[in-house]
Amino acid sequence: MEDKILISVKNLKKYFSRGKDIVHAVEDVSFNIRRGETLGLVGESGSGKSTVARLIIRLIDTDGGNIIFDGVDITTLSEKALKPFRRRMQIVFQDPASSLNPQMTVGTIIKEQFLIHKLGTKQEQEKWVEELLEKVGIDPSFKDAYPHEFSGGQQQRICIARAIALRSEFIICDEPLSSLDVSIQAQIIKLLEDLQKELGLTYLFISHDLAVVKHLSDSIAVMYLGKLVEFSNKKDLFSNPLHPYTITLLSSVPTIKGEEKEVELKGEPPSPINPPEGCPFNPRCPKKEDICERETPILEEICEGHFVACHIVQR
Amino acid sequence: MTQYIIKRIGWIIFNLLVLSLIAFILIKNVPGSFLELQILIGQAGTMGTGLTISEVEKVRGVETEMMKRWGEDVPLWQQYLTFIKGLVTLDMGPSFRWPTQTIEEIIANTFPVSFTIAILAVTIAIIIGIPLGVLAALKQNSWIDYLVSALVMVVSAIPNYVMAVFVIFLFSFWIPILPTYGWGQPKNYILPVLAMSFGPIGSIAGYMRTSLLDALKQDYIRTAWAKGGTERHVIFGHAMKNSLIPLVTILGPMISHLILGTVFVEGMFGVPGMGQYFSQAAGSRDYPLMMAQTVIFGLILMIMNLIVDIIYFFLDPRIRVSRR
Amino acid sequence: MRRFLTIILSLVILSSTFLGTAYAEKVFRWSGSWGNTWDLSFHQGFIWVHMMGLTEGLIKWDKDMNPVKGMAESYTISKDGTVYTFKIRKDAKWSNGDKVTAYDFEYGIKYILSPKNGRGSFFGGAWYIKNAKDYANAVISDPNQVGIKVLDEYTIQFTLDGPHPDFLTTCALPTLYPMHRTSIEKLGNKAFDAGNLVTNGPYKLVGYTPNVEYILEKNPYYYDADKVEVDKIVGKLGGDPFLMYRRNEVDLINVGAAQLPVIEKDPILKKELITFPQSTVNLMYFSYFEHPAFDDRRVLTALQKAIDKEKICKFVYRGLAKPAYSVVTDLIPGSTANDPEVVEKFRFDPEAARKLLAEAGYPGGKGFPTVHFLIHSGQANDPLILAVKSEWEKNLGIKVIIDNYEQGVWSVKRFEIQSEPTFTFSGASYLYPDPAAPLTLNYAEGCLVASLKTKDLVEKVRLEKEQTEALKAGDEKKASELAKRIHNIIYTRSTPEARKILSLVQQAQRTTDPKKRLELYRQANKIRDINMYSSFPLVQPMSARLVKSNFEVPFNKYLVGFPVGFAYIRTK
Amino acid sequence: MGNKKRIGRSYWSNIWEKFKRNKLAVFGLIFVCILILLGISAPWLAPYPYDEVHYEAVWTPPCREFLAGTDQLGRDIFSRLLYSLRNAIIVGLGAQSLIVVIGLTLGLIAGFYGGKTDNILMRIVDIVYSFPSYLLNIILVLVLGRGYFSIFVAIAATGWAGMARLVRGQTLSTKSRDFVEAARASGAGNNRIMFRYILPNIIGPVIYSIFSGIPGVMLVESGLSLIGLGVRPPMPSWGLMISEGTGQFLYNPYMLLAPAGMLVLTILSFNFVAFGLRDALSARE
Repeated sequence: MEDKILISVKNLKKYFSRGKDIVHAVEDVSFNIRRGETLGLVGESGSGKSTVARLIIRLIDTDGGNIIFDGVDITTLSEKALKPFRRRMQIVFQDPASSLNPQMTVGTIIKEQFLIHKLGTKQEQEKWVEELLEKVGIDPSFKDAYPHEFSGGQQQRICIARAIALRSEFIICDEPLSSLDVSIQAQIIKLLEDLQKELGLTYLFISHDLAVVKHLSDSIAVMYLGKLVEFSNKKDLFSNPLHPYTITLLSSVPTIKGEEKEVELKGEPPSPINPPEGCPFNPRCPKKEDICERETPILEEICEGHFVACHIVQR
Repeated sequence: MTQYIIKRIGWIIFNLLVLSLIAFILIKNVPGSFLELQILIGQAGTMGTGLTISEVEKVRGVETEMMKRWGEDVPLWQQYLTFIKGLVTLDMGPSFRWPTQTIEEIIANTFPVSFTIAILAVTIAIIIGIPLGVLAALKQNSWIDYLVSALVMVVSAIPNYVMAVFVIFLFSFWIPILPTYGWGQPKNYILPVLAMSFGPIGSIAGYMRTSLLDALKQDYIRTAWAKGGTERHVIFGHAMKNSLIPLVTILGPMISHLILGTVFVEGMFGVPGMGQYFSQAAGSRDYPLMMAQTVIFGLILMIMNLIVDIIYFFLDPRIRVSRR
Repeated sequence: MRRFLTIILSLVILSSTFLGTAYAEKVFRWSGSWGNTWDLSFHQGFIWVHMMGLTEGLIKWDKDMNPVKGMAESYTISKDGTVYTFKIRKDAKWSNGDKVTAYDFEYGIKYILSPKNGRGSFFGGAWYIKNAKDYANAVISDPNQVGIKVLDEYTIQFTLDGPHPDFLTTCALPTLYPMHRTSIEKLGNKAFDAGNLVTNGPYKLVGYTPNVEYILEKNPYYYDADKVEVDKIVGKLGGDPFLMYRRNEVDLINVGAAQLPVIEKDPILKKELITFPQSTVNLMYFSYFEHPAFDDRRVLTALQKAIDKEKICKFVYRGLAKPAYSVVTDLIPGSTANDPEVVEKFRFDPEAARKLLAEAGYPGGKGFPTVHFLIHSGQANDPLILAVKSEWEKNLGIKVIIDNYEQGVWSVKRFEIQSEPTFTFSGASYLYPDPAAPLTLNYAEGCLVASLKTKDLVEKVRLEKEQTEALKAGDEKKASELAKRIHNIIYTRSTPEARKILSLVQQAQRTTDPKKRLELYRQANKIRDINMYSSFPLVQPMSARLVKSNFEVPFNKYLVGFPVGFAYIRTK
Repeated sequence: MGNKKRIGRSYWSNIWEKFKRNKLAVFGLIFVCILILLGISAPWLAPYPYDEVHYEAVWTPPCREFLAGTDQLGRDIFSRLLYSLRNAIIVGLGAQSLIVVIGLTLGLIAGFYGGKTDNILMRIVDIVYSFPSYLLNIILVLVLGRGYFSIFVAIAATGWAGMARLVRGQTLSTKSRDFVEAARASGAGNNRIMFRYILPNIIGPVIYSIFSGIPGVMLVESGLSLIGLGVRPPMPSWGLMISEGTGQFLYNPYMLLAPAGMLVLTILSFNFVAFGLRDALSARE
């Protein structure tokens, strides 16, 4: 069972300082992703999802906790020691336009991956680039075009091609769809699914859109104000959401039947600079009790594989 | 805000110390000395034939007597400390070149003149430059725009010392209505201010044009149009206001630049300002004055920047938020 | 647009009212002089204004430049010509009403001599006074040893180091001026500010704005105040003089060759133009360097003969100069500037010059070292320097490089030992028409130095530098030893002709018979002009002035063309 | 993406397209090229050496023999203008390259590494920024002596701060763009990121700043020559020629108009290029 887990995150912490204030961006986040599966990470903007992604891929350093990739703790590895792992995990960003270097042709952008890791000969690299472009559905003859000459969907395909260029096992998709039109979104989802099947990829799929996550994920983690509030497999979460925040999130997902019960969130999410005492969700929680303002709930397993951080539910 | 200003003032003091130290080291390494130049001038004016080198050598022998008076015999670090002490206590002693005046007096006499001229020039530039810029922006791509843009570019490319010659010939020779030279009467201000305002007119008009064009493209302006605001209201109420704010940032450096960048204009019109004093102080190795002027001008520059930042802070709500 | 026109129009009206106001008093405005302080001890710029109207010595010059009694009522000269006793006139007053006394003269002269005060290189007649030079050079520190003695409040006596007939004339020069003791002791530096400056001449200083202008007003306490016609003198210190003159903002300006064509075309200006010779010679001289070529008389003669001075004067100066063949102008009695032998020796003759150069071993300039002209930024546009360069390059085939330095840097560089032959440029002006004005004893000693071979000169400079070091280190013994060696070089290695000049001058200074004296000076001048090579006289410029026709200004040929005195300006 | 569309139009060719649309800018660029060519070939183009004296022809107004007239020594003003142009271009390009080298290096380091390095470097930039550059230029030229190199150094000593600030800002904003993060996530080293990802993307504003800075440098040089601290006479410079010409405007106006006109023309054409470049860089497609 253990060996199936590809990446495991334990008590991840990240604080940013802004002047004298400290922003609690990520606080005690833990989860596992099994090989070949997809974890959906949902939450409002500012909840720390993207920070988690950047922490895992070591774009920023953690302030606590561990990241274990395929049994190796990569949390504090030096950039040099990290290089072999860089090959094995990749990231796809939200805005494809800005994640492609405008000064390079798309062919070069993909080729860079081989150059960085010194793989293959020149001819091989060219061949690989063409194969990859074909794989993500771009005519390889366009490899000498520049990113700005492509549409948003095509650009995102190029990003995906870059991400799989090194045959990485683990790919973080940081809201890859949110800047695309709905019709294009479906195509990209299809592409991601196909690639997963074909290459056996493991995804961390970050989104604020539960509907997309529901479609793609095997398990789902819900974040609120830097904390994980619920973590479960997809089926359990959607059939039996436990945390009040998850319930409100789910209620806003439009379903095909149109039976939408509105549970409105009160107010704005609080500032991560001065998170509220106790449960971070307490100022907006419809079921708030006294204890919620005093003690911070801990993520606990309520039933098999279903974790929740809520005093009310845990009782 | 108060805290911010205090912090900035702290940095200004630190920067001034660094500046004064650098200036001191540099100035002390300038070849030549005041005394040697004195001898040179004395020679050039009188019976200095080339043959009396031995005479000059003899005069050089008594240098030390002379230097004692200026405190040149003391070690360098002590000189620096003396200078700093003088700066702090506003007692910097007499200048070499103008021995009857103390440095405080020179600065107290010349700074207001330079400052007034700079402020007047900038005021004129604002009065003329802003309407020109607005006109060009509103009639974008019309012949008016092209004319104004061309004018702006040409005018800002002509250095003020050339402008000075042109205005002198225009207003006191071909149309003889103003005196070419002198100081003390209001009419003496007209030509130097005019000569110095052309450059700023160009840059202000150009700046205004681009920033107004930018502002007119912004969403909130479109919204204002959409809401059915009148043209006048949209342009003057919204767009102008927002494009004027960045203008503040160029005014500060502009004024401080004009205060000292006027050596030639001063000489041409007989303006008793700071610029000539400095270039003459440098030319005659008047060390105390060179030091004092460098530091004081640095101070002016920094205070100008601070004032601009404070004004900007009050004008632009966005900055206020981001700076807490 | 209409508003704009209105503004212009009102400006016109406004300014014309300003211009329209007529002066009740007579004002003479001129563009001239320069300087930064009215302290006489600084010897620069404003001392000439002192001389022309602010302060008056025991002797003053009349408008034809003859020495006449100024502050002195009478004077006596001892038989041997070394003791001068002056009686000061009783009605002499300072501009604040105080009496002018002998103590003021003593104070003033010692103030100027004192090494503690400001310093220039010009000392005029003060140098003749016994021990004055040593006191000024800090060799002796007791001012009482200087040969000035106050006999009573109105009598002052000078003891000279020899008979100097020109001492009387030099009494009109600023180094022998009185200074107002009480105000200087009370106010210190501030005593030299406008308003505070106490003067005894026909004018007093009422306003001074550095870099802009100064204003003099008639001094009511001046004994001869009735004869002073102009009430106010305004000196402008900047601007474009020619423009100011044409705008009627000044009454007197200097003009140069550039303006001449315009002036000649304009009938009014042409009438207002005054040109007169000036006792200045523009010359070039050696810096310190070592090169055998420049010890060779043939080379030096060739260099002089290769400069077409006539042509330079005609075209570059537009006739406002004449060729100079002597460093002493023909305005000085005893000058040999026009001596046919001298002129013939250095007259322009490119053929002869080339031949001389070839004889010396440099045919066609081949093998001749590159010559440098060490000039300062103030000389950057001096046409003369470029003309000499062009003449030498064209006529001799030698290469000239102009090294242009900022003035302060230049003042250091020109006393350094150069690695290649180097010339500097200067002008020599003589302040009064006396043969001794150019040929002082100092100058004669300078002739010794100038006649040294280049390598001896360099050695001398090296030793002098060592001597300065030794003095700084306090090694008196070494310094005096070095001084002996320097003296040795000067007196043993200099040419016999130079030593002859020295002895002639020494003789002349001891002579009281004017005719004999003049003859001695003439001989000295001629020897120098024919034999001394380290300085090349180039041109003798003329002065050109524009003066408004309602003024009559007598000019001083000996003081770079300033008015002789403001008191002599007459209005028409 | 339609197949009809030509592909492979790089970022730069795009900017060039936009730049070409601005006629004034293209005109300016052509003129700048001509000026630079003229400057380079001054020794061959000039009809006379810049210091050749023609006594017989002093103060000749423009004529066939002397295209722009002669000065007080009969030196050909046209030749002197060409040499001045050459000097102005040498000073402009030389000082700007020094500014770019210093400013780019320090700005890149500060922006890229951030943290303490950035703090210290930006503090230095702040100090230099508050220096009275005009005064320091004078003092520096006095200390270093006259000559091209000291003018470069004097101008660059105070001028680099602006460039460093610009580069730092651009580096900071480029550094946080996703393609840099992506490259880092792929394991690209610091050098690779700096030179292949950040530098090409900030070079646009840097080039704009170079072009817009050249006129300023030329003006500083002519200002220095005006007070006798520019390039060494008799080597001509516009500032020197202007200062010679101002006193003569009344009777020999060409002596002022020729150098002043050339100065203005050169500054204008550089400005046109700079403005065109700015518009082309700022326009988003």
